[in-house]
Amino acid sequence: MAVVTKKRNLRKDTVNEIIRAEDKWEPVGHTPMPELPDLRNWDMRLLKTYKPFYAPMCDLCCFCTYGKCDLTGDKRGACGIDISAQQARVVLLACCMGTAAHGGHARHVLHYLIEKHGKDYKINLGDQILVEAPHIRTVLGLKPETLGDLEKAVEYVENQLIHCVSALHTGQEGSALDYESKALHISMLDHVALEAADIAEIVGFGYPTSVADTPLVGLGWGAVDRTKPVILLIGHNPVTAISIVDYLNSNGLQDKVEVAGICCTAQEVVRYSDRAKVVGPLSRQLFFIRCGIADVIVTDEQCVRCDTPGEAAKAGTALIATNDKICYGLEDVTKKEAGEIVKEMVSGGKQTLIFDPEKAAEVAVRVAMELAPKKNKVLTKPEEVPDLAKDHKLCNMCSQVCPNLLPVGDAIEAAKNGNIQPLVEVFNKCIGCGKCDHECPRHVPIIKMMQAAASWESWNMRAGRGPIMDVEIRKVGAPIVLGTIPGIIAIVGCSNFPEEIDEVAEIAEEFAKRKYIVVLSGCSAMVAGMKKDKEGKTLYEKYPPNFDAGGVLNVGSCVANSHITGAAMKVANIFATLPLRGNYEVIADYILNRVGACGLAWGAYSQKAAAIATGCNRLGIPVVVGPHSSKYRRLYMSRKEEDDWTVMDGREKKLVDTEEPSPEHLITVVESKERAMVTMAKLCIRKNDTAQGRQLKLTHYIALHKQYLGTLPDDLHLFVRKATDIPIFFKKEVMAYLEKVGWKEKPVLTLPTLIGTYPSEVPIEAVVH
Amino acid sequence: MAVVTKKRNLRKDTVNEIIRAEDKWEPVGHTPMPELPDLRNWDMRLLKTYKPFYAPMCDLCCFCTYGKCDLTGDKRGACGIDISAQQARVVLLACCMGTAAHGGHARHVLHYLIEKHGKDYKINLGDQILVEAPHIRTVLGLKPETLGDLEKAVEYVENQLIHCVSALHTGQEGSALDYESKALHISMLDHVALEAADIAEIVGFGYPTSVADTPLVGLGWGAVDRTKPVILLIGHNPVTAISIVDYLNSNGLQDKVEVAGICCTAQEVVRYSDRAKVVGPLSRQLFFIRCGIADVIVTDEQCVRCDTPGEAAKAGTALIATNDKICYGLEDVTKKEAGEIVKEMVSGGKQTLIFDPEKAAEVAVRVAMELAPKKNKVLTKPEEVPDLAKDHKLCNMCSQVCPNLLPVGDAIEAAKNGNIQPLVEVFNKCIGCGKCDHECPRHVPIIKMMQAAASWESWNMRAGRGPIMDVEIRKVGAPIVLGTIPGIIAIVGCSNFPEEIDEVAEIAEEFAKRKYIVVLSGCSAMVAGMKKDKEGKTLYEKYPPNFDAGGVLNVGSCVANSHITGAAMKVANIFATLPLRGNYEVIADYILNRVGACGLAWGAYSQKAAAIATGCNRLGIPVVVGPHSSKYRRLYMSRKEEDDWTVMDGREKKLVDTEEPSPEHLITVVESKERAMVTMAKLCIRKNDTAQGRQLKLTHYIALHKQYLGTLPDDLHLFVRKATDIPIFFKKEVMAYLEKVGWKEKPVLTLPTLIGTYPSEVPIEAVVH
Amino acid sequence: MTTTLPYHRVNVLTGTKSARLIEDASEYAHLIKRAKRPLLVLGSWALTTTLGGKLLIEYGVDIAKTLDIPICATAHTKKKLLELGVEPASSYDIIEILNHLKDLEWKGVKKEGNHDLVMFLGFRTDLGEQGLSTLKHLAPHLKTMTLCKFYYPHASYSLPNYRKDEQWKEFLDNLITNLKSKEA
Amino acid sequence: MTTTLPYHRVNVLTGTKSARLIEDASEYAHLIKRAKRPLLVLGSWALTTTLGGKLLIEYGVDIAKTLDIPICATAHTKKKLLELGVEPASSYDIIEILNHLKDLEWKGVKKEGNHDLVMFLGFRTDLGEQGLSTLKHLAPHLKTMTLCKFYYPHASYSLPNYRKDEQWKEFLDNLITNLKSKEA
Repeated sequence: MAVVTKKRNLRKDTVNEIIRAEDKWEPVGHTPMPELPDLRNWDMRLLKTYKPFYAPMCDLCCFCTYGKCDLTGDKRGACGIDISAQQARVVLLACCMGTAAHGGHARHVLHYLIEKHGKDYKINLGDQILVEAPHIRTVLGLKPETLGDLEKAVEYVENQLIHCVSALHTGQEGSALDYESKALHISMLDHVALEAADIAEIVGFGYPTSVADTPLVGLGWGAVDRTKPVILLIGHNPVTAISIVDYLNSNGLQDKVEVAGICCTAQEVVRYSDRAKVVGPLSRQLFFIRCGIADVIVTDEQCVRCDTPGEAAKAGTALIATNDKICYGLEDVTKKEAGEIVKEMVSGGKQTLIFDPEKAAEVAVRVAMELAPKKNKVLTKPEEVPDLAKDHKLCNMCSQVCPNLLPVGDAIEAAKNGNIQPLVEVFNKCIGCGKCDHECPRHVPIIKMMQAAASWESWNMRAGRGPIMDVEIRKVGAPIVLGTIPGIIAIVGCSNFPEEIDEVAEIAEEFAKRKYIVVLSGCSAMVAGMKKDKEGKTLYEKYPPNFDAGGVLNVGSCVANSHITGAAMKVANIFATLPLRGNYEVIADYILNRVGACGLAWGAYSQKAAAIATGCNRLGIPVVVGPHSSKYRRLYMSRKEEDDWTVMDGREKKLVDTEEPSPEHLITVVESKERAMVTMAKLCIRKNDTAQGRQLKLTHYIALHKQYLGTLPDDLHLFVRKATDIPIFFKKEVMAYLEKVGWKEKPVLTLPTLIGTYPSEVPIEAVVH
Repeated sequence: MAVVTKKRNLRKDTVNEIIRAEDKWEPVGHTPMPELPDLRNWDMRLLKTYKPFYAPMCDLCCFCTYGKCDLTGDKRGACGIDISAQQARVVLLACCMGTAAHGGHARHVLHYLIEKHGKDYKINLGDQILVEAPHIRTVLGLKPETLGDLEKAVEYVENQLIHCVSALHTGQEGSALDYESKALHISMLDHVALEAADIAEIVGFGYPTSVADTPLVGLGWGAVDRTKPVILLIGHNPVTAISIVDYLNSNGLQDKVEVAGICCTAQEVVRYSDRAKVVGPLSRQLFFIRCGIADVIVTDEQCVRCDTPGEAAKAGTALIATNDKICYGLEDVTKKEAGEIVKEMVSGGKQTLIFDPEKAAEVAVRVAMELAPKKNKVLTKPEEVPDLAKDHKLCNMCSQVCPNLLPVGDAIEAAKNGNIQPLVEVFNKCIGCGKCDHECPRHVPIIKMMQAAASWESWNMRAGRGPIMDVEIRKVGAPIVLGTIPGIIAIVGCSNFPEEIDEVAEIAEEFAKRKYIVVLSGCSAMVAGMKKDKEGKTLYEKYPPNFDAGGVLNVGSCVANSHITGAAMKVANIFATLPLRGNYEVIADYILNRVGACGLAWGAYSQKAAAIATGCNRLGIPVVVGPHSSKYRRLYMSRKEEDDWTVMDGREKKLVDTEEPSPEHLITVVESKERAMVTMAKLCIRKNDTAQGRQLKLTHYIALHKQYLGTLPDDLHLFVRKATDIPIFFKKEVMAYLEKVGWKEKPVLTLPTLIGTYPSEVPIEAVVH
Repeated sequence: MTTTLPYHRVNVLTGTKSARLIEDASEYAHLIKRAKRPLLVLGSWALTTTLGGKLLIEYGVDIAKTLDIPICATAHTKKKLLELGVEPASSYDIIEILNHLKDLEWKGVKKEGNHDLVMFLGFRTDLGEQGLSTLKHLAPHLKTMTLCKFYYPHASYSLPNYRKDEQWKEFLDNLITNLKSKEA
Repeated sequence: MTTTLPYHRVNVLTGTKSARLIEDASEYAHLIKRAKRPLLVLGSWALTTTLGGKLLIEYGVDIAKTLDIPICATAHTKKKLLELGVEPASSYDIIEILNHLKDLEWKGVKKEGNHDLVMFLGFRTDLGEQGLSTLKHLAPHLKTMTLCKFYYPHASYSLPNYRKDEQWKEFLDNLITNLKSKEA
C-alpha cells in the first residue's frame, strides 16, 4: 500500500489546504474533491439498477485514421472498441463539452469580476441564504467565502476535465460502464461550474437574491419596442450585456435604447435590469434576426448561430462579437478607439471583435443609435404572404429537411392559396433552424413568411431569482421528504420541442395545479410564459413565485440550474441535517431515496443539457426528456418487474427487498406530453414516502394515468406497500385491481439507503441523522 | 480601454507571479502564458499563406439533437455551421483529445513523482543541458527549476483546455479559421505538456540524460525470451513499468523474469533498464497478445486495444489495469493485500484494477512467475498453415474490411495451397487491427497464421536519449541556419503505415546517407530498427547517435517529441541568442524562416499525432504525413505559383517579394515513400539559406527528384535565387532548364521574417540578434 | 449492397446495414405469419394520422386482430384503443418496451417468451429510427418491421417512402387481406 | 435515392450525395468528350497494378492519347510515364493538384482555365475517397470521374465494384474505343 498511503497523504494535504480543512463548519466527509476512482463504486451501484440504454446515431466510428470502422453486429473497431462503449464514449464527449462550456463561462465571468472587485470580494447571497453553495460544499468540501474561492472550484473542474477528455482518446477506456462513470463524474462537476458561475454573477453584478417575487419582465418578439434603437444580445455570458445596461444608465439613455436578449443572456440581463426584454428561446433566434428589428447584434458565447455574421449582414444589422469562443474570423479591434470603431461599423458596415466589455458596450449603443433612424423595420403582413409564396411548387424538399418533421410544404401550399393557419401551426412547432428556407429550390422566403404567422403579442416572465432560500427549504423539507408535497418538478433546457411550443406551459400548469413545486430555468422558463389564460394571465401571474406547493418559479439562466439540484441537497442538509462537506455519496443516496424530485428537459438539444442531466442522475434525480433526446444515444433505465429493488434499512442495518421500482428510471425519453406527465408523477415516488405522502403521490399518478391513458396504471400494485398507501379517492377500484393482480403487502422499511449494498468507505451510520 | 488595462494588469500580476518575472534570466517577451486571443494574429498570418485544406470524412454533423444535418453543397447545419467550419471543429476536437492525453499523462506522472520526491525536487538534465525546457521557457516564460514548476505548466494547459473544449460546443465558433487558431493554440500547449512529462520522467526516474550513445536494446517479438515468465507492458505511462523493474531488481529477479513492452511504455522502460525488450509498435499489439507469449499483461494508458481483457483471457494471459483512463469495468482491488490478489488472479483467473504502482508491480511479477510454468508457448509453424486455412473459401470479406486495403483473401488462398509468401507480404503491411480474422465467416485464424509468416529474428533500437545537448546545438546551429547541414528530418508517430513496415528505415537511411540529421521517436523509432543490412546491422548500429550531420538518434517515447521541436527552439536561442522567454512569435518566425527542419509521420493514426503535428506547424515546422492521414480531414497548404511570398527584411525593414515558396506547405499528405523523400528534401529549404547551403539543399532535392521522378523538379526555378545557388554537380542541366523557363534573379534578402507583415505587438527589431 | 435514403433527411443512415425494402404486402404477410411471437407496437402518431378517413391506429387494430397479435400501446395510445374496444397486452412507453425487447431472456408481453418479430406503427420517424437502431445493434435475436409510409434504414424490413397516402393505404389493406387468408 | 456500398468498407459513405454509378463505357466516353477541359490524374497504384498483362498506367496513357487529355502525374508516376514516352502536363502530388482544382479561378495545368472534368486512375481507395470528398464539397464547379475497379461514393461518376478484373479491362478497352470514335 506504500504509494497509496503516500498518495492519500499528499492528496489529503493539497485538498485540505484548498478546502481549509481546519475550518470546522462541518466534518470533512470521505470524498472531498474526488478524482475519477473515488466515486466509481457509487456509479457502478447506480448503473447496476439503472443500466445504460444505447441508441446509436451512427453504425460507425471515424475518430482515428484507421476508420471508418463498422461496429454493427459483434464487430469491433480497429482499436477493439464495440458499439456500446463507443456510444458511452460519445456521451462522455458531450458531457465534457457541456461542462467545458459552463466552466469556461465561469472562468471568464470570474476573471472579469475579480478584476473589478478583487479575489477577496465576499460572497453574500442575502440573509435568507446561508447555505450559499451546496455543490461546492458537497463536492469539494469547501465553504466558498470569496470570488477567489469560486475560482478554486473552477480550477478543480479544469483539472478533472483533462483526464476525462484524455479518456476519449483512441485506445483508452474499453468499458461502456467506465465511460459512463467518467461521464457521471464530469457532469457532477458541471453543476459545480454552474454554481460557481451563477453565484459569481449574483454577487458580482448585484442580481436580486434572497427574494422570491422578482419582477415580471417583457417577453416575446412583440415585446420589443422597435421604434427605438434595438440592441440584441445573443448567448449566455452577461459580461458585455451588463456593461451595455450600465452605459445606458450612466448616459441617461435607458429609455431611449431597447435592450433585448435571446437565450440565456436574456435571462441574465433581466435579472440586472427589468427594462430589458426577453425576445424568446433559441428556436426564435433566426426568425428574429431575419425580422430586422435589431440594429446591433452583440454575441457572447454558446448556442449562438454560426451563420450570425451572414444573417446580420443580410438583415442590415451591425454585429459585435465579444468572446474568445466566438470570433467569426473578425478583426480584433479591442485596442482601437471606440469612435473609430463606430465609424468603421456605421459607414463601412464592418463587423468587429471587441474583447473589452465596456468598449463593446459603448460601441454597441452608439452604433445602434446611429443606424436605427435609417433602418426600415416593417414586418411581413398576412396579406403579403400569398405573393411571397407565388413561386412555390409542392416539391416538399422543405418538409424532408425539417429536423422536426413538420409538413412545411403543405403549409406553404395553403398559404399560397390564402390560408395561413397551417403555417401558424408550423411556426408554433418550428425549432428555428431555417433549413426549409435554405433548401427551397424556388427560394420561397419561408422564415420571412412566418412573420405573418407569428403572434406579436407580448407575454411576461418572472426574472430569475437564483438560489432557493433556506427558510423555504426549512418549510418544505418535511412535506417533501414525507411526500405530502407530491414532488419538485424542474422544467429546464432548450427549445428543441417535439410539438407546440406551449406544451411546456401546459405541463407546468398541470403540476402547479396539483400543488407540486414547479421550478423552471433557461429557455423553458421563457416558453412557460408564452401562454395566457382567458383572463390574459401567464403562469407567472397566476401562481405564486415561492418554492412551495403550487409555486411556479424561475431560477434563471442555465447556470442557475445548479440551484435546482442545490435545493435538493439543501433539503438533505437543512431539513435532514446531513453534513454536505465532502459527503457526496450520502447526499446523493438521500436524494435518490427520499427527495421526490423529477426533471423535465422537453426540448434538450445541447451538450450542456447532456451534462446537466447526467449530473442530476449521479445525484439521484431522475430526468424525463423529449423524443429528440433519443439522439443523445444513452439513457439510464431499469426494468421494474425484473430488477432487484433491495435496499439497506439504515436503522435496522439489514437488506430489504422492497419490490418497489422507485424511482423507476434515472433518465428516459417519452414520446408525448401526456406520457411525460404520467411518467413524471410516477418518478416523484420515493421509498421514504409516508403512507400519507404515498397516498397523495398515487392520487396524482392514478388521476393523470386515467386522464391520459384511460385506466389505472398497470404497475400500480408495485407502488402500494400497505393498504394505507391507497388513495381514499380511488380506494374502491384500486382495491379491486390489487385483488385481481394478487397484490401482497410489502416489507416495511424505516430508512431506505443504498449505502451498505456496494463497496464504499461510507459507514451505514452516516445516513442516519 | 478601462477593463483591458485592468485585465492586462491583473493577468500580468498573476502571470508574473507564476513565472517569477523578477528572475532576470531573460527579459519577458510579449506573450507569456498566452490565451486564445494573444497569438491569433500569428495564426491568421500563417493561415494566409498556408490555407486550410479540408477533406471531410462525413457529409454530416451529428453532434446535437437537431441532427443529423447534411452539410453538402452550400447547406448549413441547424446551428448554421458549414462543412469547412465543421471539419475545423473536428480537428480542434482531435487536438484537444491529443493534448488532454499528454497533459493527463504528465499530471499523473508528476503527481506520482512529487509524492516520491516532493514538489521542490530539482530539475537537472546533466551538465550538457542547460536550456532544460525550451517550450516551457518560450510559451509560459518560466524557467522550470523543480517538479513543482512543471506542475504549473500542466495547470496552465488545463486552464486553456477548458476554453478550447468549450469552443467545440454547438453554437460556438462559426469560423473555420478561428477553429484552426484554437487548434494551433491547444497544440502549442500539447508540446508544453509533452515536455513537462518527459522532463519529469528523466529527473524523477533517473533516465540517462546529457549522453548520446545510450544502450542498444533488444527489439522485436523474436527478442522476447519466452522460456522465462513474461510481463507485457502496453501503453505510454511508465509509472507501473518502472515499479516492476524496481521490484525485480530489489528481489534479485532481474534475470528470471522477462519484461517486454509495446508502444511507448516500451520506449520508456528501456530508458530505465536496458534488460527490457521492445516487442514493437502498436500495429503488432494484437498479433503479439494472440501469440500467448505473455504471462501477464499490464496496461496503463493510451493506444491500448479496447478488447484487451477478452484477448488476454483467450490467450490465457493474466491482466492488470493500472490507470484511471482504462478501467475495463474491472473491480478496483487497490486496497486488497497483494497475496490475496495474486491468489484470485492465478486460481480464479480474475482480471484486476490496481492504482497503486508498487502493488501492481509485485502482483504482476508474482502472477507471471506462478503462471509461466503452466503456460504452453508454442507458435504456429509454417507447415501448419495450410491446415489452419482449410475452411477458407475466397469470399474476400477479409480484404473488404482491411483498413489498409490489403489482399488478405488472396494471401490466405495461397497459404492454403502451401505458398506463404503472399501472407508474409500482407504481414509486412499489416496495421494489426484483426478485422480480417474477426470478419471471416469460416473463422480462419488469420492472425494466428501470421505467426508463421512473421520474422522471428531479433533487431535492436537505441534507447531514447531525451533532450538534444546544448553543445550539439552549438555545433550544428550555424550549419543548420546557413544550410550547410541540409536539414533536420524528424521521423515520428504511429504505425498505421500505407505499405511495408520497413519503408521508415529506408527513408531514414536515405537522409542519413545524405548527411541530414535524422531524429526518431515512438513507434517510428522502433520500426527504424527493424531492418538489417547485409552485414546484419540496423540503422542504429550503422549511424552515429549524435545530433549532427548523418546522425540517427532516438529521443524516446511520444512525449519526447517535445525535444525535437525543442531542439529547433534551442537553435534560435543558443545559436542565434534570441530570448525564448514569452517570445513565441519571434521563435516560431525564426524557425519558419531559418531552421531547415521537416517532420514525417508516415503512419500517424491518433489524435495525439494530430496535436503534435499541429503544434509543430504553429512553431513553423512543416510536416509530411502518409495517405491514411488524409482522414485527419485538414492540411495546411500553399500554392507556390499563386501565393504571395513577400516577407519583411528585418535589417532593411522593407517588404521583399521573395517569389520563393519556402517552406511550401505546413502539413501535407503524400502518396508514396518516393514522393515523401522528394517533398521532405524540398521542405527543408529556407529563405535564410546561404548560397552554399542552398546549393547543398538543391543538390539533394534534385538528386532525389531525378532518382524517383526521373527529371529535374519542375519548380526548381522557384528555389534558385542567384546563379550562385545552383549546385555545381548539376550546373549544366540546371542552367539549361532555367534558361528554358526564363528564370530571373530574385531580390536579395538579409534577414527574412514575417514580423512586420501582420498586426503584432512584436517590433521588427526583436528578430535581429 | 445498396440502400435507400429516408424521407426525413435527419434520419439518413450512416453505416452499412440497412433495412430490406419490401413493397409486396404478401411478402410482409408471409414474414408475419412465419413469426412465432410477433408484437405490434403502436405510437402516438397513430392517433393524429388519418388515412382514407380512418385513424391510423384503426389499421393497427385491424392488423392485430387478423392473427391475434398482441399490442404494446406506447405514449397515450392505450386510451384510444380502449375506446375502440381493444385491450392492449401492455402499455410501456416506447423506450421501455425496447429496453425489454433487447433482453433475449425477457418473457414478452404475454409471458410466453420474447418476441421474434416486432412491428412498429405510428412513430415520429426520428424517434422510430433511434429505437430501431437500438434493436438492430443490441437485439440480434429479433427482427423489426415498420408499417409507416417511410423507409426506415435501421429496421430489418421496411416499406418504401410512399409519395402518395393511397399507395400506403393500398399496402395496408392488402396486408390485412393477406393476413386474413389461410395460406402462409 | 439509393447508394452503393464501396468495396473497401473503410470508405463507406456517410451522407446523402453519392456518385452516379455508370457501367456503360459509351456513357463515360460521352461525358469525357462533352468536357471542355478534362484532366487525367494518375496515382501510384497505376504503377503496381497489372491488368491483362499491362500496367494500369498504360491504360491511362492510352485513354489520354485518344483526346490528347493532359495528365497530372502524382506520387512518382512521372518517371514511368517518361519511360513510356509521355510527358505529363504536370507532376503535382495528389493533394497539391486537388488544392489547385478547388479554386475556380485556377488556370489549369495548361494555363487555359480550370478543368471541368477530372478523371482519376490508380489511387488507394481511401486516399482517393478523401480527395474526391474535397472536390465534392469544395469544388462545385467541376465533375469528378473514377476509372478504377471500385465504386467511389464521393465521385460524380464512378464505375461499380467489379468482381472480376476482366470486367474492368473490358470497360477500359471499350472506353478507349469509344473515345477514339468520331461521334460524340
